[in-house]
Amino acid sequence: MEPGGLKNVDTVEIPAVPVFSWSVGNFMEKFFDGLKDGKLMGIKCPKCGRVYLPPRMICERCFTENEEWVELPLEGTVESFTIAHVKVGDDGELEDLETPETIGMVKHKGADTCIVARIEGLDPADAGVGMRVTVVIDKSAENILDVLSHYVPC
Amino acid sequence: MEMKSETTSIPGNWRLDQFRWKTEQVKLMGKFLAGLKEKQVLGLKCPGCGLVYVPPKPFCRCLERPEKWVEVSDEGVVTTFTFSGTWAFRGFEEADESETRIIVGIKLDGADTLGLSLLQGSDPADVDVGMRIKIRWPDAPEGALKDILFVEPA
Amino acid sequence: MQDVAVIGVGLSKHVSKRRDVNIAELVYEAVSAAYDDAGVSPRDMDAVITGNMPAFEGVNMPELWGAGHWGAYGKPLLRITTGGTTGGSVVHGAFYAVASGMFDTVIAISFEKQSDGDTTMGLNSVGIADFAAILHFGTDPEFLVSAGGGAIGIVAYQATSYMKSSGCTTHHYDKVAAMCRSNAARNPYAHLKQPDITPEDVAKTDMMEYPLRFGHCCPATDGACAMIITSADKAKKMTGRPAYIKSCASCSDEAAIIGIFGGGPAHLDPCSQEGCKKAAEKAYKLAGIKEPRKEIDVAEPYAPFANQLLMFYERLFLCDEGEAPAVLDSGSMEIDGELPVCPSGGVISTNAIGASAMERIAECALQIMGKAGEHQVNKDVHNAVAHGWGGALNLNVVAVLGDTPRR
Amino acid sequence: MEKQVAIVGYAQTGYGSYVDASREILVLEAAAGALRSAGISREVLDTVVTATNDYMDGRTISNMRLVEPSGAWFKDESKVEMDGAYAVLYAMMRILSGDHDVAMVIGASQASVYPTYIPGVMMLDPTFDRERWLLNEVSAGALQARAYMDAYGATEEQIAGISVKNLRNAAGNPLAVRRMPVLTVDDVMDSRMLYSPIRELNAFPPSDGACSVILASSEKAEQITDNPVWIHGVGFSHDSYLTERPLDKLGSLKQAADRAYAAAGISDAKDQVDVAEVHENFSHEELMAYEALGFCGEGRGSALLESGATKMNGELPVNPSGGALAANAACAAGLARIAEAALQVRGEAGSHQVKGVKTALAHGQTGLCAQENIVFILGGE
Repeated sequence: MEPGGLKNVDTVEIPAVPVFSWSVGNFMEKFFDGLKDGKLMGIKCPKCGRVYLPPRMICERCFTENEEWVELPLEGTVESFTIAHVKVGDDGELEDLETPETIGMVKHKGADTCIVARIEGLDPADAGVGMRVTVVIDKSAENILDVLSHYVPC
Repeated sequence: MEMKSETTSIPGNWRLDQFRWKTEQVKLMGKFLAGLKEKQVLGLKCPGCGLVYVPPKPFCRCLERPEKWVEVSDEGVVTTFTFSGTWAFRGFEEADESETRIIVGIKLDGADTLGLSLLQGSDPADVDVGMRIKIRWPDAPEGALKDILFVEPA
Repeated sequence: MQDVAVIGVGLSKHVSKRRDVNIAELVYEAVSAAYDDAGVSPRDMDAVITGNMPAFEGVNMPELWGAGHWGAYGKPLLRITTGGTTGGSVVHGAFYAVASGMFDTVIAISFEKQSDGDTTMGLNSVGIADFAAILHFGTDPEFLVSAGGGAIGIVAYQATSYMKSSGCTTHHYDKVAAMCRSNAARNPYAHLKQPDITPEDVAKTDMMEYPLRFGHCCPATDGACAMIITSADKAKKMTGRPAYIKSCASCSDEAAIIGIFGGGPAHLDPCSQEGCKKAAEKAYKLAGIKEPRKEIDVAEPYAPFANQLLMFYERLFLCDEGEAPAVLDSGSMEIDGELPVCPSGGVISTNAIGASAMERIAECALQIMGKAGEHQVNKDVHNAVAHGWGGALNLNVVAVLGDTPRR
Repeated sequence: MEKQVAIVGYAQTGYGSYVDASREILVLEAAAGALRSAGISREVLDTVVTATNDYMDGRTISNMRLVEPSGAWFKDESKVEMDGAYAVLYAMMRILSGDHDVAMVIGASQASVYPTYIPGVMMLDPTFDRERWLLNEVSAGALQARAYMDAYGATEEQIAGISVKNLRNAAGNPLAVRRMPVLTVDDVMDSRMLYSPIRELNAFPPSDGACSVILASSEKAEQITDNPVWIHGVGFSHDSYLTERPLDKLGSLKQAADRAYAAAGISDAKDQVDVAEVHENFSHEELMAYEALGFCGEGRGSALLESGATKMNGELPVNPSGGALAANAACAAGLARIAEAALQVRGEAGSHQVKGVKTALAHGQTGLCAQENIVFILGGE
């Protein structure tokens, strides 16, 4: 079947950009407060002991309200990684990066969930699953999301 | 744990400005607008159910594609209405009469669709559903939708 | 099919801004309340049906990161979103999930956290591309703005045309608003509670777009609603007085943002709402309701604007066309009247958009179960009708609930 | 499930990286095409379920202006905001309830309209991951691929083998975007690197397109066609957010498959399924799907591929259409697997027909790293 019997559709564009402001809630608030003190705060399910980092209000496995805060070590293990040769540009397409960067999925000892962040200070070719890395916290970062800045190899 | 009533907000947006919506309407509208320039209102008739769409619409609720151009009258009836000031409306009763604009929904004779226009030459208190109106053509139509912006009592 | 019943209802607090929780956490409040109300846990759920109106929060399919908070881990999950009717459509989904026999017990979840987003912009995104196209074709931009931006611009036409066809006055709209807001004062989950408001107070509020005043319009709310829905067989074992969902029906009419797009004849009279009538006819027929005005004990029409309560009361066949203003004047719609309308306070008092149509059904269920508390109507409720409305004036969902199963 | 709901018609528009039609016309053509294929008129439909996404359509309530083009005018209509395969599930529930007999299902999107990778970014946790701009559909897929490779020793060349198989198969599918009859592993390995190990030819081609399927109750199905395709079983499941689950396996796909197999009475999928259409957004996902679907043991996906069993002429061909790597219109991609599986059962797949198909499996997914999965088992008489 040939779509579009009428040829030559025209395109419409508009300048609108709706904005949002997502409140993070008290559990993520405590996580960010911890980061600003140089600490990684996770939360533990009182029932199954699963530790969420970043923290979640509810343990999805037990449907229990998490309550016990635990400070996790700054070192973690790379569970998976990718070398990014592109990024999503403003137009939503993949645009080439000048210098490839390493993005890792890191699990901290004692945590059951992962954090995704850049791994810096290594040749991307040297990145590997199982590698030990340390989180770099930038307390002076203006954007709260940049306080957990990146990881470096231990 | 201590609960704050206001937690961090993360700002974000939706890049609607990066959308490129497609429409067949432009091509159809070209013919419609050319008609307006000649003080003709053209409609597009559905071969399936016979509905006449003004302005033209590339698809019909009966799943056929309207394709036959027909001329409809420049007279018709008011089907609904509201009043508006330019930007801040103070209410029908309180509004400055000279600033009150009467926005009417109209159905032209021979068309099956609703259009919106501004009614002139009528007292706001006299507007009613079913009232006969006709398009007040500009002396020199430009071939734009605003050529049929104004209607007056027929 | 298997018969379907509601055994639990949960609502979060409904206020204009919940900045202490994120979206997932807000929804958890309603979800956990529903589980508690039914005395069940996620373990008892066979599936999760959820939805919201995503453009408001700026999150695409929020359940992908949030549903762990709702007990959805490892469950079959279905997301249904249909705009203003979303909450109703989600319950319809839950109804079919159970009625089909594919599942026994499911949770239906709907929500909106409007303070996380830009409501007007979200609503405008309905037609923003089309507005741009219209401007391109040489419409007067000022005309376009004054002719109808956002929901209220469209509903104003509905309001005037209803006034013409029914002979009602703006005073009736004032009365509707006052009735709903004072009902809302009895409902702990309502947003705008005004126990002592009078129609005269409403008439003094600012005009938004003729004939609608500020007091005729709904607020923007953060809130969530959840319902536990199960088979009639299970419901009988789990609760003394379940509310049965006897039927669900929707009907979609042509889309038209009044005239701009050359939509078809459906909206020549924007208050005709043929879709609502067709959906109601079908829902009553399936439910075995022959004379709705006699058999329905409570109605929850979806009316974010005061005029719509009267219009939909008629379109739901609760009186003849054009008679709703007289019914309102008779006092029959009051919470202690003959056929109470919106005892919850309605959408005009509380509008967490994605949840609103579900909250109409939830209120009917609470009234049937006798669990509505201070806003419980003063009579036995055997049958109730709930309604949802949205889209470009074109989508309607109806559900009929009762104290007995369909057959 | 014994012959309760059948597929009685289907249609797909051609897929393309830019289709010269609006979304409304695409949907109208899919709807009209499915009605023609079933030989019925719009009046016969009771209900219409569409699958579209507001963030891909660039408007809220993305179904509201599809009422007319989808054939839903004055029908009982609803919208599933997931892959269209879930819309089939919902339509099926509506029929099984007894309140509806004939349902139209349509899934559609146009990647050439929306900023391609933004809707995926908008699926992320807005309190943390979203505005860090590291994760998106492809980078998340890359983390999944690496985790799988590390766990089971699969190589990039083996993963490229999926692209080669599927895109060569697609040469026989006139609707596909990527039709590459002579593609080699080296060609895949030479394609543009996006996020290692994912290269351009390991990743889905964002496409425009629409797919439609008409379902009917058993009674109506037998009136409409001599050749109904019965839905013997369906299963679906939702997994955790991507940073909270093991990425090296498709847990919710396994759950979905187990549920579908139980309903259809399948005990040995490899033996009982004749052809499978798998919704693989990335080539490694097909290997993972082999395992989750029970076509082979855990970690044996590459070995199964290399055995040739999943080729066109193998014992269990997978993605004879070319799969989602060959054409991928979001919200239609999983639904297209169902339409393709139905084509195979009916023997109407033309140059990509597999011989002797009695039982077919179709899979759809939604969310990053295949977070939500649905499996259908289809069969003929």
